[in-house]
Amino acid sequence: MSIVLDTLLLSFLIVCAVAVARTRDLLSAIIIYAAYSLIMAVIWLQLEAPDIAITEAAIGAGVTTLLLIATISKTRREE
Amino acid sequence: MRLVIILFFLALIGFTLVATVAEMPLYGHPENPTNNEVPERFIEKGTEETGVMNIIGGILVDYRAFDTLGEATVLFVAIAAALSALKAHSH
Amino acid sequence: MIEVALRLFENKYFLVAMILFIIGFHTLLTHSNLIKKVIGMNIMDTAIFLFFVSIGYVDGAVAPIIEPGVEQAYINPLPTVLILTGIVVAVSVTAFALSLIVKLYESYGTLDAEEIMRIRSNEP
Amino acid sequence: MEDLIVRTISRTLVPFIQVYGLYIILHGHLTPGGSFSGGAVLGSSMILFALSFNLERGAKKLSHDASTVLECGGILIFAMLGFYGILAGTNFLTNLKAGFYPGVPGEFFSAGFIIFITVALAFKVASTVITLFYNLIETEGEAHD
Amino acid sequence: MNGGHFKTYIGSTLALFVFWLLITWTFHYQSVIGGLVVCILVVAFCRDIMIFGEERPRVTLLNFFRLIKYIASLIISMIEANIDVAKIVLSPKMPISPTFIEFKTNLKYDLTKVVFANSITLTPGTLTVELEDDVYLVHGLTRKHAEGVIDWHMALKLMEMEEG
Repeated sequence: MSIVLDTLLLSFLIVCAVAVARTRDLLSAIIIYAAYSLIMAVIWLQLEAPDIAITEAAIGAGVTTLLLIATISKTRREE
Repeated sequence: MRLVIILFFLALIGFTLVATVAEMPLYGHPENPTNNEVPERFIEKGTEETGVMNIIGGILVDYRAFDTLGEATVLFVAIAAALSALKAHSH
Repeated sequence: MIEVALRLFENKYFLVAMILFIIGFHTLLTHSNLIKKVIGMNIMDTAIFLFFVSIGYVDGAVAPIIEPGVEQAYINPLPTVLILTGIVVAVSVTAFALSLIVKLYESYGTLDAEEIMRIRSNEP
Repeated sequence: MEDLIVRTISRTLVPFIQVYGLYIILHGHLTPGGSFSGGAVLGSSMILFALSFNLERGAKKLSHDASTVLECGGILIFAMLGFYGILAGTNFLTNLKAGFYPGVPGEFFSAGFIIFITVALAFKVASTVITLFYNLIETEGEAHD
Repeated sequence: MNGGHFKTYIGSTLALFVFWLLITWTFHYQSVIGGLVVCILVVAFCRDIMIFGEERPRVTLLNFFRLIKYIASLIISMIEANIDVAKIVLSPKMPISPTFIEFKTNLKYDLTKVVFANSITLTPGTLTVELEDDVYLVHGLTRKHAEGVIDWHMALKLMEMEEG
């Protein structure tokens, strides 16, 4: 059961990483990157590292996304 | 042309990394070389030496507190650099 | 060949970390958009974090939060501590890069790295 | 953004998020969490407050001067607690041997200076997050020219 | 700082303290003291954004039971709407007719207005797009869904709670 869940989560990670690279719209790319960070937080829980899971959910998915969105609100949205 | 060179070197790096993974010790095996006497000592003596239950907090703030102080300095320098870049005059 | 494939599947966390590193590196090198470059750098960061933490994992062990009177195996706490500081350093580097991007956009009016290079080469 | 739904919901939620962030910080020596994650949660709650009202209201709540004080004070408390170790005759940043109150392991007030350092560092991280966000999103043309 | 606001501060501190007890899950005296200090500090910091008496119904025991009844009937109507929407989505013709509708309610307080808007969003098929003063702008998956919102019986329950 755990093997199935791990494989599924890891393949989601790769799909999200490729999708970030392929998306033309910067806002969509940032939202996909936030989803990537959330999947990463679940993987930290699978690896028995709850400290990093909390930190990643707060910093990776929250603060980094906010900073990126603040940047594209100051600049432009199209690539 | 530039793209071809980039892809070639990326493929080279990727092949090297994947070949390294094939030679790595097994994932999650208790006899791995990383699980030596260092983490054992932290887990056995951590509670009595620092008084914490969460060993990670104990290592972060007690055993390696100097490391954390340096890391706080990195945050300080980062915010100073970002502010000086954003508030600089345009000319 | 099958042995190698089985070994790779057994070490799937390491393999995925390497693949993510390559994807991030590719994004960083081939995209000329600066924000895409920053996201690629972040993906490379998380790939290295994943590699480090999965080295410290032990089968059947739990997170190192001591319960008195319970005998059980704990995972290796050292990689977790190193990565915890690494995440915060990564976000500060990202913030600095983004502030530089905002200033670059103010003075050149574009986010494209190659276009900025062209404008700079035309300047006296 | 002046929306009634978002504003009311965030008015209800912000105190709970702050209590949760302080729980993560103060239980850093007992349960998962600690200074970095708790500080990020606290900073995010202030960002939510500023986004759902407006930026001026958030800046009035936690002014730039106050966040500068938090920023420098956090790292200063950290270093001062380290120098107390030298004063007590041991090394820099020594915990229990320097005479901090050890307590009973597993209780709330225990583990010497860990709880003080965690609180100081968490407020530093929170103010870092808030300051970075404000300076990236602030409107142009008021700071210079 | 008048008497009504003081009651709000006490009530908010109690609610936050119950939340603290739920997440720490211990009654050790040190933890309880620390929790009280934390809750008082947070209420002192957020004192100007609390939901005061003029924006919400009065907190009484009767209203508490009415709230439980409201949540129960909300869950029942959510299940009904789920089955309804699943039928629409799974049927091969997809008989949808997306509709925007505007209507007014007689709700007085801000908090009950927001609770009603969120109940509309939580039931599948309807979605509150905007809430401006008294006017709700609701998007429905079909025309029947959108028109069913106007005289929804949940608003009556909320008005009962407002009267105390």
